[in-house]
Amino acid sequence: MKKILQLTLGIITSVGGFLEIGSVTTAAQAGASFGYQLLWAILLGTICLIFLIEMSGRLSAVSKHTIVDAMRERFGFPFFFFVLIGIVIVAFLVLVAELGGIGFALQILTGVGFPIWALPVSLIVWLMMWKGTFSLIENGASLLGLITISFAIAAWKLNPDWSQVGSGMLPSMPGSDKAKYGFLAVSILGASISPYLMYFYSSGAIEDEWDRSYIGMNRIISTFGMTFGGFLSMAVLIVCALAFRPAGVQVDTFPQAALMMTTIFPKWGFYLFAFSMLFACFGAALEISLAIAYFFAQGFGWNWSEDLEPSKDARFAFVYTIIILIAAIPLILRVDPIKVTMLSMALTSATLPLAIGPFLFLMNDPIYLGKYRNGWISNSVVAIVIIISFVLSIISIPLQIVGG
Amino acid sequence: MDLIRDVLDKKLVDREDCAMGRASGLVIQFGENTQPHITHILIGGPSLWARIHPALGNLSTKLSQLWGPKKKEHTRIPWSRVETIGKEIKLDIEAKESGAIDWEIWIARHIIERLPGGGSEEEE
Amino acid sequence: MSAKRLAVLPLFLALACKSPSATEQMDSIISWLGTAGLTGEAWLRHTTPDKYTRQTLELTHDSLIDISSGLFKALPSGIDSASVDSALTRSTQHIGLMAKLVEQKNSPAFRALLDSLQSDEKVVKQFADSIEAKEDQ
Amino acid sequence: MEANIELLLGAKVYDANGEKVGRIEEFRADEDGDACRIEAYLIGASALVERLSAWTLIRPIKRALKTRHIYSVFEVPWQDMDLSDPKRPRLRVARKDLQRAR
Repeated sequence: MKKILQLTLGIITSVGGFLEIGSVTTAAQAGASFGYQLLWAILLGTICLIFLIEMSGRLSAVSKHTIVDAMRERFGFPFFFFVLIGIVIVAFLVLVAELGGIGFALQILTGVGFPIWALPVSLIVWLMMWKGTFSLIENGASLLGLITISFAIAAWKLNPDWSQVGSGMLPSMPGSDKAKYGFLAVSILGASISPYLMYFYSSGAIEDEWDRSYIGMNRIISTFGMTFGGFLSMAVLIVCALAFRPAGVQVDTFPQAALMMTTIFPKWGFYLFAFSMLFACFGAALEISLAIAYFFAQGFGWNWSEDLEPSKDARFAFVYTIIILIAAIPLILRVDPIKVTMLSMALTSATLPLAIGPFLFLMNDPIYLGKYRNGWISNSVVAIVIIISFVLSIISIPLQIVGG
Repeated sequence: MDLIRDVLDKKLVDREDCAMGRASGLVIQFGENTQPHITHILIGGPSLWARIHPALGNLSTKLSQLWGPKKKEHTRIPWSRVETIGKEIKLDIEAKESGAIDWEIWIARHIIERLPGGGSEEEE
Repeated sequence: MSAKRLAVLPLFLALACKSPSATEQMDSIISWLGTAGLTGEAWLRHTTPDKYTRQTLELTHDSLIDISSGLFKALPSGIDSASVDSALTRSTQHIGLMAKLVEQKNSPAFRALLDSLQSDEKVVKQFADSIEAKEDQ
Repeated sequence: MEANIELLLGAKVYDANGEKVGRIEEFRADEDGDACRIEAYLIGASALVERLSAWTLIRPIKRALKTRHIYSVFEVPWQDMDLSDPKRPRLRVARKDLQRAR
């Protein structure tokens, strides 16, 4: 009974924590500009993510090492440091984007501009980290994030042509705007396969004291949690394809995105969007701040746990304190969060080989995983993700310039 | 036992399982014709950065004398204090006295405890 | 491909990006006109806050001025742009006015402007189609 | 004399005749009471595979290629290694006299 409860909670938190400013913005732009044509990118990204999240959980449950622990041990400090730089820069930009998303949500609700909100918002995020526990952050924030299910309801109510939706699941080339199409595909993949999610998940497995008996549960949580989450991204894309594309509206700014549900839910659409973004970005901001602090603490072998008092893991608490405060600065200086989002999603794609490459080695390590090593299916998926991510990392920057 | 795979970069914990950082280096001693043996495990700062580039190691040494706990010597733990090597390396030692967590203590004292609700080290 | 060429590639692409084509600019204009329409309709249903509506309309107004100032330079030669020019100027003005009407909560006047905006939008769309046809040739 | 293992890692090794042998990738040691003594040095790219514990990953590839040695790996006993200049480790024997591990 307890396990069923944990399982349900695990899936709910994965769903509630799935959407954030990156997945919403990229899906919204894709739907508004290309209709259903980019659905395949969300599908592909979600499938890759399911496998990678499952592996992250399995590694933690069996070896009691997080991905970062294992990476530092196997690959040594110089390689670890190289990855640290890449991952932390990108994760920091994503954090800026999420804080901006919260600020934007508050801006459209109150009329007070997001730069004014930047500092209070980061203080609240910091306070949650400072005083909260891991389960409060994981469950509390994700439960609030369940409001994002409204996107799925909206997509359903709009009654899309399902055969067209189906054909969007297969890649196809657009007639025009090829650069923008490519850029959005790369950004969607970057938004779906987000490394911070894997670091967060594998650390969470340690915080929740998973052991081998959780392997089955891990598989179910990662599969269903990420699948439902992926459906939400697709729902955003479908809603925007139907709400914006006929009028020729592109989603270049946040206030434009806020209109996506005003037609289908005349009364609540605007507020559903605003609160969805508010809670989704808030949850994501917490997860990313934690993921960055975990990365440092685990890589350098410090004490770490969100459940400890800050003075008991001082360096861990110090890292997130500093990161959250610095992340407010670009927003105070009026840097557009949507631009930061698009940049960080493309950069995520560019750094994917660094993040995913080590999986191939760690997940086949008999010392860590014994008989729970990857089978050939998982290994093929990792290999494919690495190949895709290498291609993405090469094309993402030029595409950013042309398409963005 | 393979030193790079099984010892270097592994997490170190003290008697009470308090994290002491990771093994950033191993010192061996040898003579003209005597078998090399490990004398110390190095922890933190300079030995870590020197692995990327010697200049970074020197820079780290200099900076650590300017800021923070201002340690005079690098932290090194005699190999004889190693108890077991498994998922972590367990040391028969007190983390606080070893110097390995000087930075942790310094940051706790000077920054974390000064923020409201940071808790205090004395409460233990 | 040599490393040198690879290094030049992004630079070249950046330069290529500097001046969006007339079609792209028309797409942006249509996008903003559509935004004004959706924002206006939502406000008339009393489902969005006044401040949000006003700010979004102001943002639309400013963006339209930005884009249309560059548009007529990018147009291919031999196109009569007088009609679209006046439609565009008029709708930009109307959007600015609508932002003010939100403050006065003047729904009837707002409705009238929104209707004329929608007819101007049709003119702009027809023009965009004709340009696209021309660029495809 | 003292040396740091983490800095020896990856150092190029030459044999008694000055011929290049490979890089040090791993140190094999034995615990003997309180002491931990180095028994051998692993040199060559396959030692890297060993260190990354990646045999399960490499073996199928090796089998597919039907080769015994994709890369070479030498296991050099401690007596044969001269570390008197830790920046330039040298072997006391010639490359051809080395034992291949595995």
